[in-house]
Amino acid sequence: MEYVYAALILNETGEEINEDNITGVLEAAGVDVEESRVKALVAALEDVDIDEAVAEAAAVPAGGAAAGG
Amino acid sequence: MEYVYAALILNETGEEINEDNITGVLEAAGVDVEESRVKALVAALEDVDIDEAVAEAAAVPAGGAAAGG
Amino acid sequence: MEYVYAALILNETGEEINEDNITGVLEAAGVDVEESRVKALVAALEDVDIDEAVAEAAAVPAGGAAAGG
Amino acid sequence: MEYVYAALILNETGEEINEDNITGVLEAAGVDVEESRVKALVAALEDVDIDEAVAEAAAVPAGGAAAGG
Amino acid sequence: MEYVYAALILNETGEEINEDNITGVLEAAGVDVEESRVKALVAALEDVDIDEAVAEAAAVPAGGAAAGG
Amino acid sequence: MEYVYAALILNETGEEINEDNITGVLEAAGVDVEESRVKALVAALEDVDIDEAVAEAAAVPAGGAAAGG
Amino acid sequence: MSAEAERKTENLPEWKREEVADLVETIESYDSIGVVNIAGIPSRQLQAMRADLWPSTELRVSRNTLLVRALEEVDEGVEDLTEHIAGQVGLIGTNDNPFTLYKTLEASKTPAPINAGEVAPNDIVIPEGDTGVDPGPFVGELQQVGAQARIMEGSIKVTEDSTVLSTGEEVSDDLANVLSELGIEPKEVGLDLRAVFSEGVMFDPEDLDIDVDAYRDDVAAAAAGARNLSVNAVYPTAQTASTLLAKATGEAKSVGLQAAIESPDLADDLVAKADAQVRALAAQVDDPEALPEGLQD
Repeated sequence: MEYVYAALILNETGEEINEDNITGVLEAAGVDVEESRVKALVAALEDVDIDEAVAEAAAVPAGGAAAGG
Repeated sequence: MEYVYAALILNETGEEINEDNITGVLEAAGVDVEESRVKALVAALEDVDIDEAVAEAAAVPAGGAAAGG
Repeated sequence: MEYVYAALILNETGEEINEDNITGVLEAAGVDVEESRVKALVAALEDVDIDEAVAEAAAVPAGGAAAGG
Repeated sequence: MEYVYAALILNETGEEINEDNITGVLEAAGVDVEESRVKALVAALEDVDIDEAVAEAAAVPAGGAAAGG
Repeated sequence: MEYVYAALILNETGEEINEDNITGVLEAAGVDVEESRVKALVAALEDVDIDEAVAEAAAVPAGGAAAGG
Repeated sequence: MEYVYAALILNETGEEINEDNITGVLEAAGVDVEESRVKALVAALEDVDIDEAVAEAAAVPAGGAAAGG
Repeated sequence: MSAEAERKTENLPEWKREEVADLVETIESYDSIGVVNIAGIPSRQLQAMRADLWPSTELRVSRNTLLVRALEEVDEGVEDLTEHIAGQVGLIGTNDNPFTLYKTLEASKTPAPINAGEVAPNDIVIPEGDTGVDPGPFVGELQQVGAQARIMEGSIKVTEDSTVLSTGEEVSDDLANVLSELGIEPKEVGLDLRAVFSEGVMFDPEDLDIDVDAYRDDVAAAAAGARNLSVNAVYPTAQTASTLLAKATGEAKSVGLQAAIESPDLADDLVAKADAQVRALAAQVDDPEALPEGLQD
């Protein structure tokens, strides 16, 4: 999940979610970064409305959502 | 929330959640880091089982819950 | 509700929930403290397991509603 | 949670929710106050409509869902 | 309903729920007590676990349904 | 809760909800009455329309929360 | 360049040598090189696709032997792509992320009709629904090819999704006619990526086919987890401050109700609670004589 967290930090700070930035954040956290995972994440997030996904998460408690589903 | 995400990355990688590490991760993401927020985070997380706290659904105000219904 | 909050602060810090302490907290917050309410509060809380009551509140709110969805 | 309780007391009494006031309330309760946590709380509450947040909570029954479970 | 409240008071104080006690409480409240109702109530409550019945009800919130919807 | 029950008995019988009457009912039930709680209760109920509060609560079916869950 | 590859190139005629050299230059100028299947794409459509991809992505078509030579000449791992050089293929070069390349190519695919004699690239399904065709012999043709069809309310309807041909089977004349009549275009025509070699790593299409929904779920889960941590560890953020306030309020209310604290803020709830309790208890009393009229069943 650390790759996703890294993307979310960039999203909050308004920095571009690209390979360099994600790799930079993860390396600063001591992660042995896998380039292909970063590439896949960046490509996948291109089609994800991150703010919307985050807002939805906020509306439903993480644990509770499971019960509702 | 970026401070929390930074702590979560460190938690996943097994790095210590201390001021230096959090600051490092955030700076790599281009955040203009506020020392007091980092300190507060480290203090808040001191006695917390992070994995448990992440998994446990937090209370959401009634308004939010409505969205879940 | 400020009287109850004062009791909850004392409960968290492990200080005794007695009239002096509650009055002290409330006065620090600029409350014009009514002695009888403080007395009533202390009396009411005497036989209550505060931590349990707090935990029950946490168990509730949004989770329940989400489950309804 | 004591920091949040302190903010709520101040909100009820109409006092300003600033660092000094929160620290004062907490110290009166014997809390070993961490400045950074006070700062973080005040910052987080800056754009929050406290009365609204409280009102939402009031709409959710204390202990309500327990019955549902 | 005052007859049932009287029983609840006795239940909380640990006093026996018998005709004399219920009549006493009601008379103190200015009720013109009907002996047959007291008798019937005492008999009816003999096999009821009052604490359980009360605990279940306590969980039902005032205005709680809104949250569930 | 016995203090509240006492007030409700008085409400049903149409007697005034004042300190003397509540104390009288409770003492008849063998309660070791605390004056401060009686005072606080009377004060708290001053602005409450009890019948309305009851009616609102009644609007929520017992087990209303269960329906949501 | 390997000695073997060099020897082979030396024996080529001049124009082929130039073509290989040009291909090598292309291969070396991109971070990612892929092999795409271009079978069945009309040349005009291929030109349009090439134009659409440019300039982020370059498509090169040449003789397969020359493509193989060029890949072998560059070496460095990219020669492993030669196993995918068969049939009608092209080389594709891009500095885009290979996952993005795959996505772009998939998105550019367009549906096309399938002809009799062609092999089904995927299961062919005639979907449930009104065909819009008036009652007539067509219902028999549908049934003939294996679709569940009948006449209902004045037109021919397919009553359930019907798989009329499985992947790899040959399309019959009858089926081609039926599909054409219905306007079903079961083929996806476009550049079909067979493999990509990107910065030292070989990717199959399966590796590149990312599940965007799963990533979206991960984002939501990560955000929810962070919220949970923020609230549960009482580290207030702008996003969670109101939740913490609500939680604290709920806690105070819970304590207040359980302890029956005589607070004006709780008076309503305490009265309601007492009323609920008395009703709950009354509900356990089955002797109507014991209850006031309002509560007797």
